[in-house]
Amino acid sequence: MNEARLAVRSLAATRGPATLFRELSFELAAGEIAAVRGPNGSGKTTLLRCVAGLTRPDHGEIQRSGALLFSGHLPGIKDDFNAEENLCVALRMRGLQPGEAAIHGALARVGLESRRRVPARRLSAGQRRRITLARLALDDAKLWILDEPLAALDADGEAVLGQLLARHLESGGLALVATHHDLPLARAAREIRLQP
Amino acid sequence: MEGHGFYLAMSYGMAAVAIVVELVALALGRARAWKQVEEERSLEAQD
Amino acid sequence: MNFFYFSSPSTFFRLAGRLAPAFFILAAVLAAAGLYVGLVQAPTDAVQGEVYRVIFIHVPAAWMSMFIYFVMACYGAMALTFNSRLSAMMARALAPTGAMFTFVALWTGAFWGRPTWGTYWVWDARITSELVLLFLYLGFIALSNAFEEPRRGDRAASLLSIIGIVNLPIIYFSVQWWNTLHQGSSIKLTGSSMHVTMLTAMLLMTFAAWMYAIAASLVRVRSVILERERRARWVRDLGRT
Amino acid sequence: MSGLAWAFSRDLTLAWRHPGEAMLTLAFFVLVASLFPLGIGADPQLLARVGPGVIWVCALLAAFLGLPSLFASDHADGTLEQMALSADPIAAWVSGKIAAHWLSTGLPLTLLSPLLGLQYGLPADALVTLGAALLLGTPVLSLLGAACAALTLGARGGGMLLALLALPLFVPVLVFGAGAAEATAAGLSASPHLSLLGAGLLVAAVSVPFAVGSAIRIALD
Repeated sequence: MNEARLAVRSLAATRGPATLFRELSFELAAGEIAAVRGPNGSGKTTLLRCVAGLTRPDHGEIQRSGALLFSGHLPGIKDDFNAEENLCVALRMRGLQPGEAAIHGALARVGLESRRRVPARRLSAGQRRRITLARLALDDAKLWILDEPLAALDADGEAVLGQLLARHLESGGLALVATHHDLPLARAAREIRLQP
Repeated sequence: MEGHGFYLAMSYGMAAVAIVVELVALALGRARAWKQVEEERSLEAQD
Repeated sequence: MNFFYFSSPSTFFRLAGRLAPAFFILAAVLAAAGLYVGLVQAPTDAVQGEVYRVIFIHVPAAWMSMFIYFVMACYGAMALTFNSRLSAMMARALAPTGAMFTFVALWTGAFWGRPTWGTYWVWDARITSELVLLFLYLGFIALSNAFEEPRRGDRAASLLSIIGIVNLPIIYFSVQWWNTLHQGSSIKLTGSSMHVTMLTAMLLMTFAAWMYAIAASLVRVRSVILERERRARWVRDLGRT
Repeated sequence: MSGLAWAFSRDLTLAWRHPGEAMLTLAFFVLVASLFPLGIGADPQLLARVGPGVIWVCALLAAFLGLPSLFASDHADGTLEQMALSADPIAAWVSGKIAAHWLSTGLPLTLLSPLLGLQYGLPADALVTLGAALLLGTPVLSLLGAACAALTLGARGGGMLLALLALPLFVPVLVFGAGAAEATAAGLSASPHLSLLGAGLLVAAVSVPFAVGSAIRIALD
């Protein structure tokens, strides 16, 4: 199984006339996690969207191997679907066919077991965030790109995220996380600092 | 075939009006652009 | 000097600055010659008398309206494939001039229709397609200004112009089909043999319109470049030109 | 093709969850179609003559009204970018979405059109042609409309801008669609119109999803 890898070379992006970042290069080998830090408006989200392939950078090159999982500001959840349906659709989109048991197991792990039939519209922000956590438990993407994953999560939500991240990294996965908080991980993450 | 001068006048007249209107619009656009550049310069001068 | 040398906004800004006046003068000269030949030298038409002289404005305007949309679609395609900001700005600069020519074509068509067919608005295939073309232009202009981020408007409008250029012949064909179905074919312009002076007047006016279109869009693209690059260093060092 | 499958079933389930929207499109279609007699008078000859054209324009406007529901809510809640990052090509799942959209807007309009045709006193064979023309035409409206809806994602001016972009592109569909029913009503054969509509549908079905895909990529940029 070839090693999962992410290579970013002299990346540059602008927002309108202002330049967000220039000549940004870094590499992530298997099992590595990088935390993107910087004040609001310094281009953290733009960097993550460039790496995910959503935004086209003005300059620079990104090499990814394998599939990726992107969790941005927007929840990526349909209000008309309940937690279970949202999870099923998200995984089917990634070409995965998880069984009933796996879905229930993941929802139980993130504490949504009792509310899996409730339309997402009636779930709280924290509970909706947990649907994404359930996706992290089931998705086999090698590269995780998470934008403020700790937002709206309570204490044990953070603990679950920490376990999922740890397991993902041990299995040779990569993670690029934009966050203001400390990551609930035993080992320190590499820092990518963006100036205002 | 008399009286066709009116239609000729209206056609050529409108064409002329259209071009004049566009030239005025171009001039206004230019002025607005330079004004924005001046604003940017004055902003730059402050900080 | 690589291919993209002129495509950097600052160099193109200066180039356009020098070229625009030249094209304006050329347009004026050609137009003067065309009008002289068309209005003075060309003989009175046997069938329509004097009013046929409207074609010296109507046909060049109609032709330019279609040609400019085609050029816009080409710039749009370049903007999307090469991600070149300047092409998108050029397309944006051409649109108002194209819309103006379309309006002039419609207006002169109406004022030519009145004496020849008896009504101002004729549901003639060409004029109806011209009206649809005007909506395509307005759609392009509206879409390119519908976003906060100008570059987003550029890309969306560029794609729209490509979709538009592909649909334009289909629209023309369908309107042509629809027109022959309902009303029989209208008077063919080129039916009566064109006197040589008419032809030269027509060509002179067409080239005049072409030069004018280039000049106008060069001036407009300079304004667009200034607005987009107002924070750039090269703009701040510019004296007012 | 799996992209087409999950997108189609997803959107169809969503449409079933709140059928009100599809009902609104139908209600609009019937309402506008019944305004015309009030406007132009109830003379049977006149109504029969303008019937096909009026019904087609109303169907076109109703189909147009259904367009925002295609991408707007997915764009707002972030599922559109998740789809763009899915394993399947963008044109595949876009086609699935457009097919589901057509099923919940275009097809009901087509099935309802004979009723309105009766209201306008169209002969039976004209009703059949009207239905056939709408069956072939409404998918093309959904396809072209989807491209314009994707272009206007996140744009100021919403509905009006979408109308300015989409309606000119609808002209050929209207010309051949209305022309088909008129031809039958006038005793001529409608096959040229229908075959052109069918050709238009095939070409659009194969090419427009790619345009919609690049419009979405631009919207998500």
